[in-house]
Parts: sequence; C-alpha cells; structure tokens
Amino acid sequence: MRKLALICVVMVLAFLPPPLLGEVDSALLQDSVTVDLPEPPAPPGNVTATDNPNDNGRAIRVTWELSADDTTGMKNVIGYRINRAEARDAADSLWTEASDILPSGTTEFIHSGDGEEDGPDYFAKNYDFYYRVHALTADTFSVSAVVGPVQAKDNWYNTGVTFVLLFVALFIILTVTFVRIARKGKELYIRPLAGIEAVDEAIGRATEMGKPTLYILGLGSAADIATIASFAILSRVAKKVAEYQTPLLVPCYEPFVMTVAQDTVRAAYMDAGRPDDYDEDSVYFVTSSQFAYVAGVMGTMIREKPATNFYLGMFHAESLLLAETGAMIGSIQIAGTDQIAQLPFFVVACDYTLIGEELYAASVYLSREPVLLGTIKAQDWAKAVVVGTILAGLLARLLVDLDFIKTVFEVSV
Amino acid sequence: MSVGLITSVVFIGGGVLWILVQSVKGRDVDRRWIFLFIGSTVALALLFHIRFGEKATPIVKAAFNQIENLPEGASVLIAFDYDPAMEPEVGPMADCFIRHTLARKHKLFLMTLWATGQALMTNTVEDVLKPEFPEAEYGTDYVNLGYKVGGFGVINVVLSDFRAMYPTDAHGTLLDSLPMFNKVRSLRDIDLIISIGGGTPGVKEWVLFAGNRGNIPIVGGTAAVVAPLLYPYYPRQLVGLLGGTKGAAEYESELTGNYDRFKDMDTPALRMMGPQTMAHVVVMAFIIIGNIAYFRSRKREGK
Amino acid sequence: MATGNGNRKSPSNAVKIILVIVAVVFLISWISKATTGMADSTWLNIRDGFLITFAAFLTLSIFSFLYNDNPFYKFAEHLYVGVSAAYWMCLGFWSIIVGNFVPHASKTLSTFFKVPFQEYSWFYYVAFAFGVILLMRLLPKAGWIARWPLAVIIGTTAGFNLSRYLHSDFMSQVGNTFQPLFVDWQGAGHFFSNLSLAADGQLVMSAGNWIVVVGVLCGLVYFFFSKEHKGMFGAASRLGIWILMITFGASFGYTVMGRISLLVGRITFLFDDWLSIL
Amino acid sequence: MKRQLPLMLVFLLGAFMIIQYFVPAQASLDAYEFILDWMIIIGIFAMALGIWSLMRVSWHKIKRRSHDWQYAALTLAGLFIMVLFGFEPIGGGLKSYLWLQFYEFVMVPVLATIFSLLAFFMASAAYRAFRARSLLAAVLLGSAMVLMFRVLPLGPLSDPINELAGWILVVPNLAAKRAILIGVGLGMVATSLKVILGIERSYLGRD
Repeated sequence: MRKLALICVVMVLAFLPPPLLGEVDSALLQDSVTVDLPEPPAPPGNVTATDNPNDNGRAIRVTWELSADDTTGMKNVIGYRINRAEARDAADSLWTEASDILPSGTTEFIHSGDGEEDGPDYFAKNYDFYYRVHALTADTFSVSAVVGPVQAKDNWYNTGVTFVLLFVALFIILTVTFVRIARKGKELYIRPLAGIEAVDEAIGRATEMGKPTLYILGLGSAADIATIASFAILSRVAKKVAEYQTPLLVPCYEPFVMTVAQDTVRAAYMDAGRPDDYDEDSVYFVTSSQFAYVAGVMGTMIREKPATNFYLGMFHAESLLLAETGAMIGSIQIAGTDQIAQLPFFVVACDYTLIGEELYAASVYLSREPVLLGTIKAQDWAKAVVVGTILAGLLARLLVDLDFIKTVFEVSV
Repeated sequence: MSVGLITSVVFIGGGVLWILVQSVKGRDVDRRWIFLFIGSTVALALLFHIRFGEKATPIVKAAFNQIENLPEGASVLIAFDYDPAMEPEVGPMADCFIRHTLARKHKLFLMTLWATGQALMTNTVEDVLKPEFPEAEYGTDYVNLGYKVGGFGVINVVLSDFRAMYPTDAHGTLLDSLPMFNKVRSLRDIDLIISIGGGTPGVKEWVLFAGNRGNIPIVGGTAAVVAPLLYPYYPRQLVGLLGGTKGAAEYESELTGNYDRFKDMDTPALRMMGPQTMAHVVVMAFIIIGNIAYFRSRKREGK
Repeated sequence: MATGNGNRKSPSNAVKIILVIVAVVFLISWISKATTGMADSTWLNIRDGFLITFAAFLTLSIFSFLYNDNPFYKFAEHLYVGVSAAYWMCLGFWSIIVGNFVPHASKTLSTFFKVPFQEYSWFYYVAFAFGVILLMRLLPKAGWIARWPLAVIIGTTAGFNLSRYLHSDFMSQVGNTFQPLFVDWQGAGHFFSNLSLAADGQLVMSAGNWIVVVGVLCGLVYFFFSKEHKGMFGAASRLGIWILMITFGASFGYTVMGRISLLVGRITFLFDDWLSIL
Repeated sequence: MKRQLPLMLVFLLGAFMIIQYFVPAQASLDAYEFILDWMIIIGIFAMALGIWSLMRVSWHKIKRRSHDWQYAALTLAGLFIMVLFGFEPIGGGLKSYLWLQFYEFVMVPVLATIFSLLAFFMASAAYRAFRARSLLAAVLLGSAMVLMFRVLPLGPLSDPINELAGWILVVPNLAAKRAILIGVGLGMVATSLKVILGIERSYLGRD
C-alpha cells in the first residue's frame, strides 16, 4: 500500500511541469562561463539503474550514494534530480527530467509511468534507457556518471507477497484437512452463540403474535462476504418461517442481492415442503439509495409491525435508524455486521449482536453440517497460528531484537 | 444573562426534571418526549445564539501563549493543509491564528502542501486578513507562498532553503525582492510553525520533518478525528494542539476574551459549540436518568 | 409507540382539517418567499420560493415520523423511494452503459451518445451477453440460466477478496501488532530514573503497547469458536469482550457530536434558508 | 447442469483472481481490469431487475387497491418523472435542469433529514439502552460518558478527561479494532475459500 502511494506521488510529480530550479538550470547552461559561479557539490556516486521488480514493466529503480557534500563536507546539497536519455552520449538537451527534486538524504528513486502510448506518462517496455543523477545546491549542481542501458520488464511473480501465498496455502491445507476429519464423522465442538440460539425463539414469538418477520440483508453487494454469510442465515430463517407459516418480509437495497434472496427464500420454502406459500412479492427491491432505502424500511416497520427483525450483513449509518425504529415498535432484534463502526449501535440498540467474525460463523451454527464445522475448526487453527506468531515475534524482539517476524507481515503491494 | 439563555436553561432544567420524576415513579417516558426534548434543545440553542465561555484547556492555552509570548516581529509560518470537507472544522482555527499573529505584529508566512488548500488560503486572506488588517503590507508583514507539489518532501527542502522550493511567491514575485525574506533563508529561521490540517501531509509530517529535525516549535490545528492520534506528541514535539470544533471554539473564546478589537468578531466554532454542548448535556442526562430509573425499579422488584 | 395506529379507515375529518391547515401554511410560505425573493424576475422568485418551501415541507414531513407514521411521512418516503430508484438507474445507465460499454461496442451509438469511441472489444459483448442472460430470470422456465452471471460476480469477488483481505485486513494488522513492548529502552536504571506519568513518557507509551498486544490476543481468543471458554481461556475471552465494550462505548460517545452537527445543519436550513429568522 | 456450471464458473474465476494477485505483469493487470468492467456492466442489468420488482410490487398494490395504494402510485410517478428527466437530454448526459432541481430540492433535503434523525435516535438509545444491567454494560456506558464529557467546557477538569478520552481512542480502541479486523480478515478468507471450493452454495438456491 505504501509503495502504491509512493508510486502515485511519483506519478503526480512526473506529470507536473517541473518549474523548480528550472530557471537556475537553464541559466547555468546558457552562460556557461561566469566569473562568480559557486563551487558545485561533489557528484552522487555509484549510481545503479535496474528493472523495478514485481511490476508490469513500466518502472526502473535508480539508486545512488549521497554526494560527499550532502550530510558531510559543505553540507549544502538540498536535493537530487534524476535525468534519463535514450543514448549514453546524448546531448544535454536530450536528457529529460525523470523526477522532481528529491529531498537531500534520498538515495533511491523509482521512475515509473504507464502503458498509454500517447499519454504524458508513457514508459516504454523492453527499451534501452540511460540514467544519471544531479546533486543540487541552492544555486548550482553536479552530475553523476551515466549508467545503462537498462530495460523495464514484465514480471510474472510478485516476490513481495510470497508470505501471503504461503498463508493461502496453509489455510487451504488446514481447511481441507479439517473438512476431511469432519466428514469422517468426528464430533466437533462449537461454543454457544447467544444471538443464534435466540433465532428459533424469535421466530416462534412472531408466530404467536401472528406478525411478520423482517429480514434485512444490509447494503452490501451480493458478492460481499457479509452478504453471502447473510444468505446462508436467511435460508435457515426462511425455512423456519415457512414451517411456522408466518409472513416474511425481505426489502432489498441491491438488485442482485434481491435476485439471490428470492432464490434462497423460494428454495427454503421448498425444503420446508410449502412451495405454494412462497409469495414472490415478499422479497422485493426498494431502492439503491441509502437513506431512501432506510426511509422505506422504517415506514414498512411502523406499518407492518414485525415481531422479529434480523439485520445481518453490511451496514453503514442506517444501523441505528433501523435498530431504534425496531425498538420503538417492540420487535425482538438480532443484528450482525462486520462493519466495526456500526457495531456499537447494534450492540446498544438490539437484543443480540453478532460481532464481526461471528456473523460469518453463524450459518455454520444454524446448519451444523460437518463440512462447515470443519472450516470453523480450520479458522480457529489459523487464529491459533496468529496468536502463536504474535507471542513468538514479541519474544524474539525482546530477547534478541529480531525483527524478522515483523518483516514477514510487512509485505509490499 | 440573556433572555434566550434563561429560557433555554429553564426549558432544559424543567424537562430533565420532569423526565426524571416520571422515570423514578416507574412510568415509561414516551420516546416522543425524548425526541421533542433533544430537538428543541438544539433549536433553542441555535435560535438564541447560545454560546458558552469555552475556557481554554491547557493544551489550547499553550498554543495561545506560544503566539502571545513571541517577541514582536517574530516569523510565524501557517500551513493550510486541508480541503473543503475539513473546512468547517479547521477553517475557524485558521482565521483565529491569522488574527492573533497579526495583532501581535508577527511576520506571517502562508503556504500549503495540499492543492485544495490554495483556494481556501486565498479566501482566508481575502475575507479575513485584508479587511481586518488593512495596515498589514504584503511582503513586509505577510507573504503567500502558495502551493507546491511534493508533499512532505517540500518540508525537507524548505528546511534547508525556501528559495530552492519557492523561487517566487504565489503571485510570481521573486522572494529576494520581498523584505520579509531578508532575514529568513530557511525554515530554521522561522520562530513558530502553525500546521492546520487533518490528513497527510499534515501536522504529523510537520512534527517529524520540521519540528524534530529543525528544532522548531509547532502548534497544530486538526480535525477531531485525527486529534487523539496527535495527543502523544504534546507537549514535547507539539507545543499546543487544537482538536476539532471544540478546540477552535476555545481559541476563539481566548481571543475574544483577551483582545478588545476581537470582541465582536465572527465566532463560527463557538456558535457551533452552543448546540453541541447543550445536546451533550441532555444526552448525558438521559443516560443518568435511565440508570436511576433502572436501579429504582430493580430495588422495587427486590422488595 | 404507545398510541395505536390501527384505524385503517379513510381519513377522518380531523386529518382533513390538518391537511388543509398544512397546505395553507405552506402556501403562505411560498407566497411570502416569492414576494421577498432577490432574483431578477418574478417568475424566478416564484420558482425559487416554491423549491425552498417544498424542501422545507419534505424536511418537516420526515421529522414528523418521530411522532408517528402519518400521511406526510408516507408522502415524502414514497416520493423519495421512487425518485431515488430512478436516480440511480439513470446514473448507472449514463456512467456505465454509456460510459463503459458504448465506447467499446459501437461507433454509431458512440456518436449518438456523444462519447468518444475507443475500440471494439469482444470482451464487452460477453459482459453484455451475461447481462442479458441475467434478465432471463423474468422468464419462468429459463430462470436458472440467470445464475451464470451471478456465478461470475461471486466467483470473481471471492477470489479477489481472498488474497487482498488476507493481505490488508489480516497480515498487515498482525504485522502492526509487533510494537516494542519497552519503548525506547535504555536499561532499567534509565527507566526508573525517568519514571513519569506524562502521555509521551516511557512508562505510559510502553504500558499502552502492552495493553494493545494483550487486547489483541484476548480479542482473538474471544473469537475462538471451537474451544470451550473456560478457565484461563475463558478469562482471556472475557477480557477480550471487555476491551470490545470499552471501544463500542467510546465509538458511541464519540459519534454523538457528528450526529448533532447533522441536526444543527437541518435546523439551520429551516430557520435560516426557509424562515430567515437566524 | 443447472448448478454444476455456475459452481465451475465460480471456481475458475475465483482461482484466476487469486493467482492474478501474485502476478504483476501487464497481461494480468489487463485481465483484471476487464473483469472488473464486466462486473460493473453485468451489475447494471441487475438494476433493471430491481426496478422491475419495485414496479411490480407497486402495481400489485394499486391493482388490488390495497391499503395506502395511493402512495404506491406516488412512488411510480416519482420513478417515471425522474427517469423522464434522466433521459430527456439524450446525448448530453445528466445535465437536465429539472433532473438537477429534483436532486437538489427533493433528494438532498430528505436524505439530510433522515440522516439527522440519528441525533434523535442517539438520544432515545441513550435513555433506553444505556443501563448498567451488568458490569459489561457499565463499562460500555462509562467509556461513552467519558467521550461525551470531553465536549463540555469543564475548565480544569477538561484536560485529564481529554487525555483519558484520547487514550481510550488510541489504546483499547486500537486493540479491539485490530482483533476484530484480524478475525474478520480470517473469516473473509475462510468464506471466500468455501465459496470458491463450492462448500458454501446457499446463494445458488436449489433445483
């Protein structure tokens, strides 16, 4: 992420015309011999230019050693600037500025661009370039030796994220292993979750009161993990509702979510053996505008007075609006979201709240399918690995000042 | 004591008392009373322009004193590192700082590291500086350096030389022709940096790249969201900090209280804090009343 | 709500009277706005007066929900739902169909919609085809085929989320937890001789880091599903939920200010823009 | 066939997106951008289904003359008028005068007002729900109070409260958010994996 930001900054810098010191530069070039020309600083040494790794072949990394007058010597170097040309012995006018002024103390610059051939940032792939570095003082500059040729190349594996790859592998192995164990019929324990245990009771209450059950899937898209978890819960809730023969209301914010929810609910009614009770209009679209949706749902609540409200999925500022309206009409409310900012409002205003990961696990609780239980077990093991890693990392840092483990997690983008 | 304040206090006091009595008696207060009550609290505060003498907390007072105690003619740099979205929160701070520094006859250097800050800075100069301080002369008393690309890199460069980054000011005048720059070559010649902003680069970057390296005192003004992250820098790396509307209001109140010429100045932050304070008092009163009622009812059930 | 809303009959006389009163009030407001307007022409004043009055009417209609459901709220709600649905649909059409698809699909259409034509790409026709398949849902027999586009979206996002969340939400959060437990450690002597409760002192900073680490670990323990929360494990889990609750309370308290600002904004609109009494 | 093909699509595309993440080359980036464009274009067709559902439900209400059917008609009227404005300037994009007026004088005031209802609901939640029923509830209440106190002008008390509030926001807040984020991150990975491997398939319905 940081690197991405850096690249963005660099690209912005490259995009803008470089007015700084431009005057000084050209003035120096024109009046090549003036009497009181200040003494130039020592040039930057040991310049290297290599293909920037782990990218799409549109960047070259330039490094150099600080001018002897940067932090030592005359100490008057205020910064560096990178120049690029297409030939080693190109005339000064053919060298283009590859960077803005980089602050003193800098020893690395990544010159990057994009693949748009007519664009201002075009950066040719597989093409020979030459680089040199200027050390600048307030009124003069010096030039390093030229390096090159160097080419920017496509890379086919991002070495910066190897540890992500390893963790993906570890996680797949854990999941597959525990799913196998679970399939063999081994009993796997899961701790009780209050919100889930209340589901049956809540729907039962709606039945007794002869009032509908309201299920809100949140503002997420059909592909958001919170929404997918919510579909799984909806499928169980709809089945119970069908068995108890109470009405179900599912107003939707996202059209795609609506289509999936319709399929899910219809299938649940079939499973319950009551396909004819399914009302096509019970799962409906309201609007894709956040507060208009909320206004609609609030209106529905106060008119239909559902006995039980489920808010499971992704929520934003509307969380408290829904939960307080629900409390106003005296519904039992079960909420769950992975949006940290909204959890406080659900916790305060609802009867039960599934916090973050609990929402994802809830469908497993409701179905108790061994395969899904296996995935929960795998998740817990991954968590144990994390706890172990944190402890080990801190210990290592305390004892031998090892920063290795920290660097593992600081993968680059 | 204005009529408005008395009306509001009577209203709020009476309302809270009534809800308290109802709750203690074990009656459920209909939430519509709660709604009506919080709504009218805010409405009354707005209607009667209620403000509270926000007494400056030490962290804001420290910022105020820093400017107050600089010798006359000191060089102060104000960085406008924010965008229109943050303007309601930090804009009032910028106005205050400009008023205060110019009233103390300090030399003012204005600059921004945000492209969006340029227009806001110009607005502040046109709306506050020029009309209120017609005697301040451009180039002698204040200068507008404008915006330069480069983020915190700009700080690095001006730490060693202003002219390297700013051959000219925002209007294209050569720095050398401005009297203010006779004595000032780099950031190290500045006596105080005031950084106003809520993002990156912002207060934190000024602290890390200018304050720490150049040993220059820094006062920060920032959005409420960011303020907690900056508290740890006070008092060593930040000599004072204004957090959000609240901090701005405290500074406004300090300024109006200490300077006669600012008695009637516009105080948007203080105006905003009136309804805020009253609403917070009411919400907290609700929490307390709710708990009193709860414990009463538990006691009753216990019997 | 305490009072019932059960009377689902036609509007009673009282309701009719209220409706008339409200209509008269807003009519007066419109007229006074129109006559005091600052615009150049009378027509503009009449129009602007209407728009401001209507906006104020909608604002008050929404506020009336706080009392109970009522015709005004229903009016504002239903109007808003319809208008906003159309708003998003048109926005989607112009920005996506016209903005993304047309420039890659047809020169004629590009000219028609006045967007610069980019280049033909069969890829975009495939996307379009998937979109059309999605509409097959409306046919009772072919509904199942609509799952293909759904599969495209869900599969892609699942793969996308997997590695990216692993990176940003998971690995970098774990990595950030490796803070030094003894900030700026220069030996026990230095530590004790400089002991202070200052916010940026060694003691407070170190203690903060300890609490963060312990908090993260206990929080994680709370999220263990397949182990009974008993004994030491249970204690850690309880500490975890404590820290969660402190945070939730703090977030709630912190947000009050922002929400009050919103209300201030609306009331300022009513008092200032509409009634001009501030 | 009805379920197999979609499941295969999910697997293939999911696997592709995972691999894509590790390949920085241009071809991989291009494919990635194409697929994102695909999703957006497909998504807009879903919008048509949504509008269809809205019209259908409203129409049923009107046809059956069910309670409040007049309001359903209002929704449809709003919808059609806005669509009309939205397509009036064919070729010009969304610059229609009436479109902008509807946005500014219908949508914005209602949106802002509904958002501001939160101020009322915060107050009622404070009265109703912030009760110290247990130690845990008391902790929640206490930290909320500390954060609210920081707004009041309390003179000399302000500074310690500010510091405490700042500390809560920086230290326990950070710990809790991080714990939740790590859990959520893992849960996301696990659920994504379940989806890609076809273990979680409730979103596909049955038959």
